[in-house]
Amino acid sequence: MNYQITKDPIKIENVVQKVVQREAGAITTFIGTVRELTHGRRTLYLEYEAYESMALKKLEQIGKEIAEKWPDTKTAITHRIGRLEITDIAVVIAVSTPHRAESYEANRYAIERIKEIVPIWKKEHWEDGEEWVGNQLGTREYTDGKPGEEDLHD
Amino acid sequence: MNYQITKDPIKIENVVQKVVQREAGAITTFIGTVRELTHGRRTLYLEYEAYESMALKKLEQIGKEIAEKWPDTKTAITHRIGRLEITDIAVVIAVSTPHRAESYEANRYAIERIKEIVPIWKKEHWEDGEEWVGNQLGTREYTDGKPGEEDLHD
Amino acid sequence: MIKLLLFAQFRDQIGKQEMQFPIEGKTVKELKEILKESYSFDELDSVMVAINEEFVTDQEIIREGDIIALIPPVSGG
Amino acid sequence: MIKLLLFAQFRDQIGKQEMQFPIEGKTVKELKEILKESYSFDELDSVMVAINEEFVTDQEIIREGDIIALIPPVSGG
Repeated sequence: MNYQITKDPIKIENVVQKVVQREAGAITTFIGTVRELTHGRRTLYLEYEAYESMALKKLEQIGKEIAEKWPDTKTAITHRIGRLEITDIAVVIAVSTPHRAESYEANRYAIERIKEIVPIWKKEHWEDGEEWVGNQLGTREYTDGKPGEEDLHD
Repeated sequence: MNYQITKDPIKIENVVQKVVQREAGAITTFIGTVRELTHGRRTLYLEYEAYESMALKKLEQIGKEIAEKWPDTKTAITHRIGRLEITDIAVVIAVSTPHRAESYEANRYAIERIKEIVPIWKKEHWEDGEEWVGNQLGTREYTDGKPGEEDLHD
Repeated sequence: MIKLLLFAQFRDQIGKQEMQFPIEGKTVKELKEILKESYSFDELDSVMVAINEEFVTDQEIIREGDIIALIPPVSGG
Repeated sequence: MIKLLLFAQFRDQIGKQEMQFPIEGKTVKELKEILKESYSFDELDSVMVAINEEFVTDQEIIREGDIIALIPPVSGG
């Protein structure tokens, strides 16, 4: 149960608890919260939707990729769906590693991959409209239909 | 109260709560836990001690350094002292920024600086002895008596 | 028959979560063309397709019983 | 008189948290020499000194009322 999609508020401690190891001294978390202003436009609230069964598979895949790249790493990810208000937590990623440098790198890798391959979408609601947010990494096509690791970037 | 030295267990949510911003979508945390094995030697428990008033000043200084380097950043740090058991949380660093790349960088900066300039010490207790742990960044002298930012490294 | 799952803007546009199609034997590329013509789905170029919860290429051949999903650019996190 | 605060291995070695010294007017370097001779403090080369909660150099002159702290290599985090 290290990977979860939930409609309920996320408790950071619960996600962190899943990666605590006696052998690991460093845990990093990434906490994605709902921001009020994006490119100067005021968001009222967000709605997240997921293709749940596939999203879980993809989160697990990310965990496996991390374990291969950074041995002795443990990863846990919980993503919330449904309606979220400003400052609500949308996602918590926890990564534990024996050494801290790797923990930051592996955690960063996880959030970038989520934004690439996990079928979760958000709809922004503003005062004057609403819209499903497209690929925030910039518009581009996957020439073979699949996002690859080489697509990873800032 | 964004910077704290405490004898009590640290609640991650409390530290994160201090940096939540309506304008910031990314929060990273670093959670330092007590590791059982260090260089193959089994730790039974640790004792942390601080020069509290100065440690608080230095934590605040780190927060200011971060705010200068990465604008619109909020930082909170809580360090526990006293006796800690394996897997107990020794430190929680929370950093919020508008964009995630900076959040990882700023957070990493905080933990490196803590290991440089904050007067907190740990004593490792093993089955066959105990010892105050020296500079884990490697033995070196500060030629002018002060650790500078240029001393930052992995 | 195959089942086509719709999410986000596609679900909003069609007004339902899933559709049924008799398109066994066709490729994903052919499915996309059908969708463009019959349902005026735009932006299909930036859309990924998953069959049975795995991303596939346009060349993939659709089989009886497959569960297909249109995956518009994701925006989780 | 100035107050000298001891932490970690120095507190363990001397068995107390603080000491008093009549060393106004001397430099931090001179204080370190006194400590080496009179209390057989080793490893003072890798030790930083803080006066009134700020790190100072060996050249700093100690003033009446200063609170001095020996800061052995830190190991927080």
